[in-house]
Amino acid sequence: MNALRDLARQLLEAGEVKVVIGYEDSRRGVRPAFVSDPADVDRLIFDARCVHNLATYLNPRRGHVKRLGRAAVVVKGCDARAVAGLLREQQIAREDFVLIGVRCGGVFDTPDATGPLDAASIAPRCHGCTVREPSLPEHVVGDLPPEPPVGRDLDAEVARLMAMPAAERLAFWNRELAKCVRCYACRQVCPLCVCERCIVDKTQPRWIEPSAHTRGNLAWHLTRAQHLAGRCSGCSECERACPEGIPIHLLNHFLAGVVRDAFDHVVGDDPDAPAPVGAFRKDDAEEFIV
Amino acid sequence: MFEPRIVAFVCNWCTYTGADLAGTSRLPMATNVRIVRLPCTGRIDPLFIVKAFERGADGVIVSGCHPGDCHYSEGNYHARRRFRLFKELMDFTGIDSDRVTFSWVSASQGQKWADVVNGTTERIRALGPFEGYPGSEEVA
Amino acid sequence: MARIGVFVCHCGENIARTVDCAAVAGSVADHPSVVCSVDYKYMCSDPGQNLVKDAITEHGLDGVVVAACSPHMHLKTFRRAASNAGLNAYLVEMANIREQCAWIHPRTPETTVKATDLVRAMVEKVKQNVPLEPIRIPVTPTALVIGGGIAGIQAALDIAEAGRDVIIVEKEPSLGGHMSQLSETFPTLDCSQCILTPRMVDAYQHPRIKLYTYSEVEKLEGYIGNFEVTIRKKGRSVDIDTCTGCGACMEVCPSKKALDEFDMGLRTRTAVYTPFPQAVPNKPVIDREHCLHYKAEARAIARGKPVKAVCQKCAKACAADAISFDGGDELIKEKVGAVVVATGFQLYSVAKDQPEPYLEGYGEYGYGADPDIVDGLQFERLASASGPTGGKILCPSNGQAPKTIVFIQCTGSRDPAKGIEYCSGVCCMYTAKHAMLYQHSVHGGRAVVFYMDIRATGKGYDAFTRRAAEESGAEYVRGRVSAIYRADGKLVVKGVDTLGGEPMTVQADMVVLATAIRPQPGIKELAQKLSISYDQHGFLNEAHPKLRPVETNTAGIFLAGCSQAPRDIPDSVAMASATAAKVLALFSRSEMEREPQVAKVDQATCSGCFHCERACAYGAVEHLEVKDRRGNVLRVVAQINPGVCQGCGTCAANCPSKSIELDGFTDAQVFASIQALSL
Amino acid sequence: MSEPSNLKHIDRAQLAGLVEALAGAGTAVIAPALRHDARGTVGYRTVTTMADVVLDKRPDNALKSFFLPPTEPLLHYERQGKDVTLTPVDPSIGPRVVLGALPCDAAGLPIVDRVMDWDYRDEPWFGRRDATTVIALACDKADSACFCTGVGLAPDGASGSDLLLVPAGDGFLVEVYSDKGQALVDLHPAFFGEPRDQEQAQAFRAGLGAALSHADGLDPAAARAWIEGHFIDPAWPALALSCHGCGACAMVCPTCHCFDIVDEQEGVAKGTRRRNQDYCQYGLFTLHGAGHNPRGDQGARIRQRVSHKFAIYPDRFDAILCTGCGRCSRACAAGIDMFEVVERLAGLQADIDEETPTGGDL
Amino acid sequence: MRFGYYPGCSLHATAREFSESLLTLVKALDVQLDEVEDWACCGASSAHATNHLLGVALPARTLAIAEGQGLDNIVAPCAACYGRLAGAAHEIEGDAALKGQVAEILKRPLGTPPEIINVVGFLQSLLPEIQPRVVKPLDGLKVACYYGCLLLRPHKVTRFDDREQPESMEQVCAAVGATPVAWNKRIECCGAGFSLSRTGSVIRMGREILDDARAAGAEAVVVGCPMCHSNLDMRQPAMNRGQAGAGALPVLYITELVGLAMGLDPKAMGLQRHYVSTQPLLDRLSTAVAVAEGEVS
Repeated sequence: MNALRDLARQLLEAGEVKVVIGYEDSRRGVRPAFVSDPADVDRLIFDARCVHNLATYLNPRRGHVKRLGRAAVVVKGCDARAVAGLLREQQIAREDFVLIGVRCGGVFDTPDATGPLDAASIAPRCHGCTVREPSLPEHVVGDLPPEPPVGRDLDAEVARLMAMPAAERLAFWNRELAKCVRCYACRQVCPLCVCERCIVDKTQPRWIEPSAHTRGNLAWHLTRAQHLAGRCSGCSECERACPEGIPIHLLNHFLAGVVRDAFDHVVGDDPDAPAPVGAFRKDDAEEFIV
Repeated sequence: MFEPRIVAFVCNWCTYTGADLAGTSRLPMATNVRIVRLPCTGRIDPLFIVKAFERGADGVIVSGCHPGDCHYSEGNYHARRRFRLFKELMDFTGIDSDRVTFSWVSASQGQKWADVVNGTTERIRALGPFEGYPGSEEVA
Repeated sequence: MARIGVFVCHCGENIARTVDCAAVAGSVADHPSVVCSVDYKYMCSDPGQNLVKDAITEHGLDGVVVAACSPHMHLKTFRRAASNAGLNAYLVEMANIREQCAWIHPRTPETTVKATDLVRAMVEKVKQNVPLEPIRIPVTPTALVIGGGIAGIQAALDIAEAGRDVIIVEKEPSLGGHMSQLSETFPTLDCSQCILTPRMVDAYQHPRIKLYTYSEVEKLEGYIGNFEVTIRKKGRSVDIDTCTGCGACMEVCPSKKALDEFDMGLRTRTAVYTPFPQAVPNKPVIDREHCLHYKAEARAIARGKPVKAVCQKCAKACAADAISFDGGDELIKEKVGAVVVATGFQLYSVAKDQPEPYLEGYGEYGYGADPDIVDGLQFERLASASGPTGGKILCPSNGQAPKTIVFIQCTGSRDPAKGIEYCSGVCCMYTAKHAMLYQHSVHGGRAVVFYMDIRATGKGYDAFTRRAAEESGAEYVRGRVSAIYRADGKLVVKGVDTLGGEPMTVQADMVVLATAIRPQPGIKELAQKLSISYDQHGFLNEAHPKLRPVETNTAGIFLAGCSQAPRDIPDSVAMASATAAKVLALFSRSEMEREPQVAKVDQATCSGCFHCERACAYGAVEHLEVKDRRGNVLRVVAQINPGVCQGCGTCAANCPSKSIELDGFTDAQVFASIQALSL
Repeated sequence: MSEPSNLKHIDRAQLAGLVEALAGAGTAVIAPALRHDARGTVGYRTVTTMADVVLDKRPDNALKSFFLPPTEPLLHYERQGKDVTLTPVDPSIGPRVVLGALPCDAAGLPIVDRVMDWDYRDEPWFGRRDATTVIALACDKADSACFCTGVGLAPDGASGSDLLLVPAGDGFLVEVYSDKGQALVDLHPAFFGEPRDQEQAQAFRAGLGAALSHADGLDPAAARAWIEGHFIDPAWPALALSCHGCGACAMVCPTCHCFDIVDEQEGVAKGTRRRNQDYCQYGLFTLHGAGHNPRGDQGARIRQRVSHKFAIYPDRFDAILCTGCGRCSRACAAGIDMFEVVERLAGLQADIDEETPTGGDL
Repeated sequence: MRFGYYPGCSLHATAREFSESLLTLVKALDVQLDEVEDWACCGASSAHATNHLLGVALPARTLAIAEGQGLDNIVAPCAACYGRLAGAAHEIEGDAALKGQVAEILKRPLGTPPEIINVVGFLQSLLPEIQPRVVKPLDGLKVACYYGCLLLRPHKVTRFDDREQPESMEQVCAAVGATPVAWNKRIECCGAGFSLSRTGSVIRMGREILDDARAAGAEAVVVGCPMCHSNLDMRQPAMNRGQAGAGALPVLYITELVGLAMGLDPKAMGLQRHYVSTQPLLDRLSTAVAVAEGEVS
């Protein structure tokens, strides 16, 4: 924690950055913090409640954050994947920001969690984590905490769904998507939803109906998932942000599996790694095509 | 007997020409299929398919040049990846992906086009009308 | 509010037999925005077309749908008719109710319903059509020809003769390419130099041909009609204009150890040299690897010592004072409208070290290390009057005429074990030629040819190979050679006669390997500079193997000769002329016209993720910087070059925010069709 | 707080009976219940049996959605030949009863009534309001996000309720606050007994304040004063930094009532005009057709939301557009805490007041 | 150093000297060879010719045992054994289905098979140990290194340095002071497969090999394969018969040659077992050494 604060202080005092985007405690759990004054760096903390993916504040849509000037962002290994995605798609330039990597022992599902980090409370994204030691950031602080407990495995949830008869699966998703009120929290919180004008807001023509009926909701969520296929960094912030508790991230996770199996690609934190989007292999499987 | 509505999105160079060939060869086909001509399967966004279903289609056919034959050399490879994601996603959300036929039909495969049209029509007829949008009008 | 006209064609009985055309026209009549809907027997006939034209003026139509045959058949017809009547051609669409309706369905109500649906859908689409103008791209009527071999020369001459400017870039000091190394040519056995040299001179002296020898393509930018090429002119140290080509420099040059490339290493040359006596231009260059001065200079620089003048005998010997050791490479920019790639070939080598990981040498032939094992081109030099032996075929090892000579075809070619599965095409023919040349040169000598098949498909080719086998008495043995080694001063060639079913051993004095034809070294780098594709062997890919054999997928770049695949001289020349025809067609107008079916980016909503760029097979997507008044870059967005875009629309489908529209097949048009079709 | 016009008692068995009776008679019963979804969330939904009802958890969605749905069709249009036919959707619905509403949700309804009956009377809204009888349940589920007491409401307040239930003995004390409420009681006398165990109800009520102590002394008036004086102030963009600009807060808010009108094409020249809930935190909300956006950044948007609730609406309709339910704070992925925001703004005003002492002639 | 060891049948019978020389050699180098317990026939020549599955399963059994024994490599001096073991390892590694089938047959789990090492590779890897121990440099003894076929083929299995122009035997011989001659029949077939069925052909083929070695001036032929050895040694009298000037050409196992250079006891290495006497060669060497040591003047 001190290493984090010291580094933040140095960066601010040296004028290397104008703001440090990290985490702070509050009466209702941990939340994102924007520290511009070296005197305030002691607000910064990092612990297992720091579930937010702060990479989203590097998203070029965040004009009001951009205006603060050069930022240093605190990222976990998994968050760095999203940063890599933004770099890969030329949305941000590496020299325009600083990354403060934090060694991570797993995070809770919610930022106001209390009690021990256990199988029940740990975020699914931590399952089989390979990036507890971030590699992309130029600074990495903190000691590597012990192995996190094994929690929910989304592969298992996907498998459970796929095991259902199609009709049941359809019912499941209809039930979930019927709750969607189209607040677009899923999109707004997503570090990789970078579109200047989201397709759902295009009116000429209007491919995706903006109304919160199953027609519009299905079109929206199918499209959203496809647009993130091969790009989604797996932070599942979309699901955390959803006020209706829709398991949105299952769709992303499912497609990540498809991309892995069919396109032999896993989203990592190497900005120079080729993306499967807009790419192909001549021998891509096509057993579904007659 | 239930007569399904089927929309076909086909590329201009291979499948559309193949469909023309089927015509000049007078190959009998079900009347259920309506073709939308596009330059290339690469142009086809899965939203075309979604929209067709929203508008009441019971089935969709997507067809283009065989790999390696694309008039634009690579369009169908890109399309193939797009369709893979969409097809898997349909299955995952429980929408019967049997309602969509993905096929490669070359300009010389009039007979294959006829088979695709008739086969798909029979299959969709067996599946019955598409009812993927329960309660679209329901108010909370 | 749109005003659409619908014209339903009976096509005689072709459509009317199964579709109730009147009913179609009738039911579409009250479709929103349809202001006139008629049916007629032959819409494509003059009266039919007039029907359309008149309706356009009478009803002030801003959209026309012709329900008839396939658009592939008559769309152009009706678009022309419309524009004659003053309606933009691209406001016309066709509903295909013949091939895709009338001809495949019986006469039932459903058939007519389907026809009506197809028409409605087209009406809905055409409502979304916008007037388009064909794209006009200015063309720089100058051609760049890469490679000064026979293919390059032929293409250049054809284009220049038609009155267009040509720039030839040749990496060697002289024009001529491999053909200039050949002794005689099949199937006529006329002297290669004799037929080639005049062409070389013509090209050199042609007022419309600019020649860059000892030069290479550094970079190519732009697109069809508007390329800019950067040419690296390698420092030749001999001023080509003042040099008289007297050759005095070569006489005094003390460095004589450089292997002579032109003679395939069968003899050595001086450091200052012209590749061969008939070189064009006949002006020497200094080979800096072997020149004593440049070697000394390199050493000095390496050791950080001052550079001193060493040797320079040639400069002193040069009466014209044409030699200078100061100049280095020079970069020159030229504007061209089209490019012909004629970079030719190299021979596969049987040596142990191979340039590509997938290639393997011939250990069983001792990796060709024996001086008397030569390849086809070396044999050409041995047989050539201008060659190291003055045209006498002699063993390199001892200068004796080979009493027995073995020719082995398909060395490398058609041998997947060595990494090359393709047929090199020319070997059957030149081996037959070699056998004949040998018989002419060494009387009573024995020539054995090991072959897999004889592929002699050209005009007069089969007769030629028969002559070799039947008249000049070469022994043709159908079979492969398993080993070559030297014993008792002879080359022991162990092979099998598959027709006789016997293994056989030949005690030979010389072995000639008809080694496979491979593309030039550096072809892949060049292809990347030109952004054209190549196959796993590096041969450049044509746009279509049958219908567009000399075009590439990059508009304005064409292929001739062995750059595309193994070719013999007649094929290379034919291809070259074909490229010339393509280039001249392109140059025939000061502006190119292209169908305006191209993609456009909405820069207001583009977020610059460049999925479009990744998906574009043509490199048509460019980066555009959006700046504020003060010139600060706000965003970088995509921009599509209409000259390069081919209109497939893959970018549009790949664009997550739907910020790309493909004219002719816009989202609005597709959307409208779907709305009409699915209900 | 207004006094109940009548008192009754209903035990749990009777309550169950009431639900069945209502449902049986074709009255839609809306109550907090398990939504049987993947995450086992609780929300207001239509139920047919007490077994589904969950009274000890706070529903995630806002009761508002049953009066101003996320989406509702207004009319269908179709063009044939030259003429267009419009078919309005009839807003009137059958009778409904909301059972176990949170007092803060119930309280939102009369607040929104004011704007819905302002320049014209919003028929769909009042159609549903009139058809619905609201039975609230005194609330002991307060958490740190809650601050109803801070905006002048109470966990056992009856604003917006026709009947208020307060736990008492084997059931609930039923307080009647409206004719509509009385009518329901009269219609189903079998399920309502004479009031008893009232002292237990009293005790229950007495215990509710503790969980809300943090909201004591919240001064929305001071916040309003500051807002009215600081349209331009660095506090706004600072507040917006972490905001994701989504509509979660508005969607779950019992008082946010903005909507958008869209036409959805459903074939050739036909479609439906719909009213969809909209939300001011999202950039497109005020984006003009010409491309100008008066609320160009998140600071302006968050200022709008807070100002609207605590200054503009009070100014125009004499009511704070907030019931302190805390849903926005719970829903916010960026941890923006509405209670804290109001407290902060009020604090800023307090600082100003200290700097400028009042009284004392010169 | 320790290696796994698979003698195979030849080294217990026709090629005892091969086994003896190898074991003497490793003893001198204190390299330990752990013999695979209960090893079975490699199946050479008969098994794979009759039944492919059997041809794989037989050696696979040995591999499985070795693996169970914790051996991560096996030295298989006999070229045929080497070929079969390496071949089986290659096949089951490349074919999961086959692997399962074989495991089923053997009722043993099959993991990663041990690395199979041929005698030449084995000696090559030991050169750092060998060279310091060379006490009787071979005084440029001209040797013809004869590879035969089994060490080299199939290349994808053996990965021997170069299937057509191998060098490793020459390298080993040169390293211990012999002078490998350049000759042409190094990889020619010796005909062992037909040793009994078409002896005539074998005699002819062997003769051509020996003649070429003599022509190149070889004083001995060096081999790494019992089949080659039995052919060229046992049948040499027949091969030389009626050949003017065809002096007897001793055929040494490469292990014997290296052993001699290290001054190991020829008897211990079984040099007396050869059909073509090795005595003249041994004499020639000892004098050479003597001269070198200046004992005789």
